Amino acid sequence: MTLSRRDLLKGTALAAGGTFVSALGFDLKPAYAQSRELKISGAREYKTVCPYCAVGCGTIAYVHGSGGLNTTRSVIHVEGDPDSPINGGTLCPKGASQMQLAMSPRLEHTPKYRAAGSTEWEDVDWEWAMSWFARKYKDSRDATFVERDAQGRRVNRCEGIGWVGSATVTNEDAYLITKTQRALGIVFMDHQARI
Amino acid sequence: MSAQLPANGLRIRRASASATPAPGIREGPEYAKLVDISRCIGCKGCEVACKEWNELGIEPTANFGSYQSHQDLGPNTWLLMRFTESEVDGQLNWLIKKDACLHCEEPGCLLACPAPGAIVQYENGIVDFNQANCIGCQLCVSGCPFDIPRFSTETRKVYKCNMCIDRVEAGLEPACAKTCPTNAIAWGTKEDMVRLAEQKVEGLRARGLANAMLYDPPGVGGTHMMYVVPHGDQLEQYDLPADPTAGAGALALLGTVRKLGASALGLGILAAGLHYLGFGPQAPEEDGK
Amino acid sequence: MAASFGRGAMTNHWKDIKNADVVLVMGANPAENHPCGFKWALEARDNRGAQIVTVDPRYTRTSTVADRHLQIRPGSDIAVIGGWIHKVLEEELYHDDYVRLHTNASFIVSESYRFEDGIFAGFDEATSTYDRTQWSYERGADGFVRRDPTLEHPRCVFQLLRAHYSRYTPEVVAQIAGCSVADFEAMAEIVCSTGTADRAGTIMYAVGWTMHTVGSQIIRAAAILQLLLGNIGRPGGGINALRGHANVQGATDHAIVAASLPGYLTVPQPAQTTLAAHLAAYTPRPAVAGSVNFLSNYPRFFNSLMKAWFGDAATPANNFAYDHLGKPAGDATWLSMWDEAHQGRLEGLVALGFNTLLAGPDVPRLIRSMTNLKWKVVIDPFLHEAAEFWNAPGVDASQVQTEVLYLPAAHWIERGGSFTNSGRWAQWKEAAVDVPEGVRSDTWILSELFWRVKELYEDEGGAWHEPIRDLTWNYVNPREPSLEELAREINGYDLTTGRLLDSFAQLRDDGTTSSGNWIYAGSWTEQGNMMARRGTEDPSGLGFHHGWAFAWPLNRRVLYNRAGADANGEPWDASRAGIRWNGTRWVGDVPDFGATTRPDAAGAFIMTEEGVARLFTTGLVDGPFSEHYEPAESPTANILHERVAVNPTVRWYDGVRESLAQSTDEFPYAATVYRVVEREHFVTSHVPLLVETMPDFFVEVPHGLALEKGVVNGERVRVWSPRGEVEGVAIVTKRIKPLTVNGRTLWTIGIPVHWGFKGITTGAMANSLTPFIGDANTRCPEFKAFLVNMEPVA
Amino acid sequence: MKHSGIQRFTFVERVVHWVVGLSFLFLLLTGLAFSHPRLYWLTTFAGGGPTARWLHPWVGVAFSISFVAMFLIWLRDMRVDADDRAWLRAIRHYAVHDKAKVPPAGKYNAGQKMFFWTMTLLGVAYLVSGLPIWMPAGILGIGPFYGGVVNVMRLVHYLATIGGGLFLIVHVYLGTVAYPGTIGAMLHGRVTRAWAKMHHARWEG
Repeated sequence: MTLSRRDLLKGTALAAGGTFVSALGFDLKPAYAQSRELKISGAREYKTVCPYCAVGCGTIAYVHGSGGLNTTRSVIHVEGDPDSPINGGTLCPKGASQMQLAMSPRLEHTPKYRAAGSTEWEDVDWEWAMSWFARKYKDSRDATFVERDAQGRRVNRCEGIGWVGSATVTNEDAYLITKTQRALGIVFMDHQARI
Repeated sequence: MSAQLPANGLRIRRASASATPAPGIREGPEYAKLVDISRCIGCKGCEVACKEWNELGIEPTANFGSYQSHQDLGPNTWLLMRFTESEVDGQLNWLIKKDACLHCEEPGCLLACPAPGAIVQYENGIVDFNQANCIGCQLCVSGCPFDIPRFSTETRKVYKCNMCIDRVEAGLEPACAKTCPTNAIAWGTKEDMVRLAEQKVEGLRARGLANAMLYDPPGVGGTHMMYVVPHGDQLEQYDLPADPTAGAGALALLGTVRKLGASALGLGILAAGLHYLGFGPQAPEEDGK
Repeated sequence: MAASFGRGAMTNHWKDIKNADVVLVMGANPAENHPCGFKWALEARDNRGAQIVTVDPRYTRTSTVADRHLQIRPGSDIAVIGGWIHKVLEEELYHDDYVRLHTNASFIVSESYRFEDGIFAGFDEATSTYDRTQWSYERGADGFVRRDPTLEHPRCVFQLLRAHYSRYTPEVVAQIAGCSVADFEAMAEIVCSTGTADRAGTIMYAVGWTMHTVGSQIIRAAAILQLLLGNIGRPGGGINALRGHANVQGATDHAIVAASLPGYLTVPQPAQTTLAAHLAAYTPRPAVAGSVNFLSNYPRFFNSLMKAWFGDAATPANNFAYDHLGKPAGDATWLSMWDEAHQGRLEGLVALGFNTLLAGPDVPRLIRSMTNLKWKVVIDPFLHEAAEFWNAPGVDASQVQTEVLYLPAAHWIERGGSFTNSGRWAQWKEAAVDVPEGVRSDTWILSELFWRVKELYEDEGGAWHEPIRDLTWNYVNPREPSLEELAREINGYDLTTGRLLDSFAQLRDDGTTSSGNWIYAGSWTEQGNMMARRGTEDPSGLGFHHGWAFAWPLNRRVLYNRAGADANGEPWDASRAGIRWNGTRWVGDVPDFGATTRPDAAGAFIMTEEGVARLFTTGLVDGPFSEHYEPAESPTANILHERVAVNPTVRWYDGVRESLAQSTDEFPYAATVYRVVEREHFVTSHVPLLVETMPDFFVEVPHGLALEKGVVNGERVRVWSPRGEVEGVAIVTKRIKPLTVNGRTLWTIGIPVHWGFKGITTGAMANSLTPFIGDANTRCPEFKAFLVNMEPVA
Repeated sequence: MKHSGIQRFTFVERVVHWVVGLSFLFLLLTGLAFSHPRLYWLTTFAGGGPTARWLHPWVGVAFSISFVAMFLIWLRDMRVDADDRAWLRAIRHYAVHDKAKVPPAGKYNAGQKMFFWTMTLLGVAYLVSGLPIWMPAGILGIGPFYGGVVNVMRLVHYLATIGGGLFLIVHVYLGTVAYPGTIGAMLHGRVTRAWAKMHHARWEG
């Protein structure tokens, strides 16, 4: 069949009318449009502690990625752990911006070396870096080690190397620092308790 | 569809530029945020939490002789801690106010908005901007008695605090309320918050702050972010209008006349038609015919 | 605090502050630096009607929510606290029962003790040290200290205390501190109001106290005050040291410090040539009958540490490998270390998680010292100023011969392990994400360094390296021990059964037990990781939360809690019972006392040989009582004793005297440095949101001074000291008032420390201004009181 | 092809008039769209809400410029004289086509002149009230206008719009169906002599 011009007009008018009606006023029908997803709804939760001051606020890191072999997890949000009797879920501005610290693009990923008199860094690999480190450490230790002091007392100390830090590492690493450095005879040691 | 609705499942009480009423079939509690200024230390935890949760971009700042971060709210700064030093009778006070949308019961922004569905108010009292519908006219800014919404010249849309509607919908409190280290921001039903506020005001008065008050201005039908103000006699210093109103003055008049204006034009056309019918055209007699 | 109570840590904990009636914030700005902990002070205010008061050179963000603020001059803290002690004694506001029962008020001091013209007995001009035996107690024939329970003996501690502080009248204090007598007294009314059984007051302090040449003595003064008011050992009481970094407490507990070994054991001294000599020096004998004298267990703790470190190589026969430990020649803390570098004696420095440049003091001097190093290794997640000191403004890199290695380390979010907060709660955390490609954990770097050095010694031999050979290393992956393995090693084992210990009570001195840190014994038992507990119950409502994490020692939440109860074991205030004697045992918090020891069987302070807390102590090098000395750089004379203006026992490093302001004409303004809440030292300069909220270096200038000098709010000012200068935006404020110090007007200028030449925004280094001098006891630098000049930048 | 009749409007006049007229129409319709939700559908013809909001002030600029041009071109002809006052007194006769009682008009009758002057005033009102609404953040160091200024200006703008709209209806009605032959003057510029004689007897075109 063929449509008469008149039919066509009618159809157009109907269609236009529909548009017209819905455009006329604001139609509240789709008030139950699909929900805006809570951005952390699918994230994994890890209970951690704020890295800044010593209040020790409990925090929850919301992590994107299942941790499967092919994924790299990333923190998408951090907020206070409401269970913590210390902070009850609250966080100060530093705590509230932890996500940016955790995922900072300003974090470094390569060891760097700056030679004497140089004006710039050069990237080095870990193998080179650690063997350089150990070499310097041993040479200075050997050069400055005092087994007996002027009065002949056994003191077994390394006078030429200082170790500082850190009040930002875990207890376990702090312990490992003390354990290894004391064993190596280091006596100049300090962290941010004083500073 | 001309009006793209905010994508969430909350019941809408009213929408900007809406000619039809809300369906009104679901009922839920009305929520409110209570900011107890007497407990606020101005740490900006809320300011940062707001930006972090809502993923708002950085609006670069420069210290302008204040602890305050930005000089003003911005399209990416929905919450700003404002710092003012006041000295009354030798008594120094460092007034710190969390400046953000108060979520008026009678939202001036919504009343001023010409774009259908660009501003909605949910049944829980939260006033939300839906940028998909926003036409960028900024009339909401002028309609707001608290000068809150901010226009982005980049997106040509207006933005403000949405009370973390995504969190609220999921049963969580807004990010600022969650994070506040000193519990200066409380969150709950409006009823509970008013009750809590009354207790707090009483406590402050007992502590010698005779002018302590609850700021829940009736001129805008009350707000869904209320303040407990320890120095109620210094509202001006806090930049809190003493008696804000929504849609008053020119806006109210406009609201009335705009119902007549279009009709007047219709009547004009009608009158022209009637005139034609009554008097017909007046054509010159053609020469030489 | 160790000198007063026996342990140097926050006596109570964060949530406990809600139990206070008066919260004195002094030498701290917790609203700014510990906001989430400060909430508990506000809880006390709003739920108990507690008063919060601040005493500070500035009206701070803490002051905004306080009931009263008293502005004092930087460095006048002891005068102010001394004034309160004076008031408490003169007006008999002290908690009489408490003072008699729980302090050494009744102890009689030997005749040699004296205090004249600012100097205590036993001072040796040549070495600037005291012979502290001159301050000892008078002992009876039984060897125990003589006591006068009536507190009337002229040489009993109580009377000496009264005499000592009799000079601290309100008028004198006001002159020193620069405040008005009325303001001082109004504050004193509040602070001294808790000397009753039904009231408890707490003090929150931080580096605002420690960072002075008299830092330890400020805390001592506070301890004296709190003991007089009976506020130690009680919920809602105490002296709470608010630590600055996430794990300052833990790093101190685990002794990344010069003078101690894990658990506050002491680093052996050269004179202690044998283990026996060492143990004898630190194993106290009871001063009175019935003193628990818990540190008599020192040998058990020390020997168990040596077993943890050297295992089978530590035996009774070889003095538990005592020779394996280095004995330092003298002070080896921060300032002394940099002094060594300054003198060219230090060859290398390793800085792990520590911005050693911005930390100060006297950054220009630090840079000179750093360039003297042969090498420096910086281990940190971010490449910061200390790694690039050769790139600092004004430094010609080509002239710096120091080789520098930077190693990118994993940071907290990528690692498990535990942090110990200020309240001594060790909380285990989970690793949220993996250590990224190219980055190594601190654990890996530490063990790799150790292994490589060890291998070099195996290959080449060299200086004495038996300890390296003997160090225990029983880890599944020797190149990267797990944090869990380390945590268990810290807790300690019964070496006979191989079982984890439950408590340090199980430690032995015969080599049958090991513990890497005795105060953490009980943190990881056979029942599992106690630090990872997340129980939320709080049956008492006082906020102990014994099921949450692990608090050292032995999960005790309030230290010295025996002192929170009277002679019969009844709590001073039944509504805030820390522990209570039920006739057979103590109930409530984990008792800081024998669980079944009768209340009258021993003194409450088990960590002191006196069994009581010390109003008078020989524990500090600079005096048994706190005395007001001026800061090294002071705007005024010491009106108490003009001849001895500054703490006579401070160590003057080379060239420091010359680096101080010589006159107040040249440097007329008092200055102090501090942090702001939006920043945490230096790492936050890499966090965009925090830089946005506090973008630029600034200088707080008092309103009146700004008018005088033509400084405009928001415009730039230059501030300089003899050491260096800074330039930044002026915040002109009415929050700092002029002071009247000894009749002269004094202005105070405030300077935040967070900026450097790296980061999203850069700014002046505040510590370019600060003096290179420290506390006589701790060598904590005097960041908090120095002199500057200032002018607007044209 | 040569048109018959007499030239009433030059090419330039016609172009300017239509720029003014069409921009005004656009402004009226989009303005109405923003004035009431039931008229929001009108934005559809302007490319939707955001586009309409964006275009409206720019079209307003075009309107203002062309209006100024029109104003300058016609200013001389629009002087009101004694004859015009007489004409105005007889306006009710004009309204009912009682031509005999209406004094003869020149090139423009007094009604047209009134329309011109009213539109001039409204044009100023549109511009003055429109600018703050357009750029509430301020312009050339003046402002910001947020709040009361914008709201009052919005009211002014709206009332001016309704006024202008009503005049437009009269103008279009008279120019088209009421007086056949008029529209030609604005299309090709010419009118018939008869038309001129009838409507503008004193016009010496």
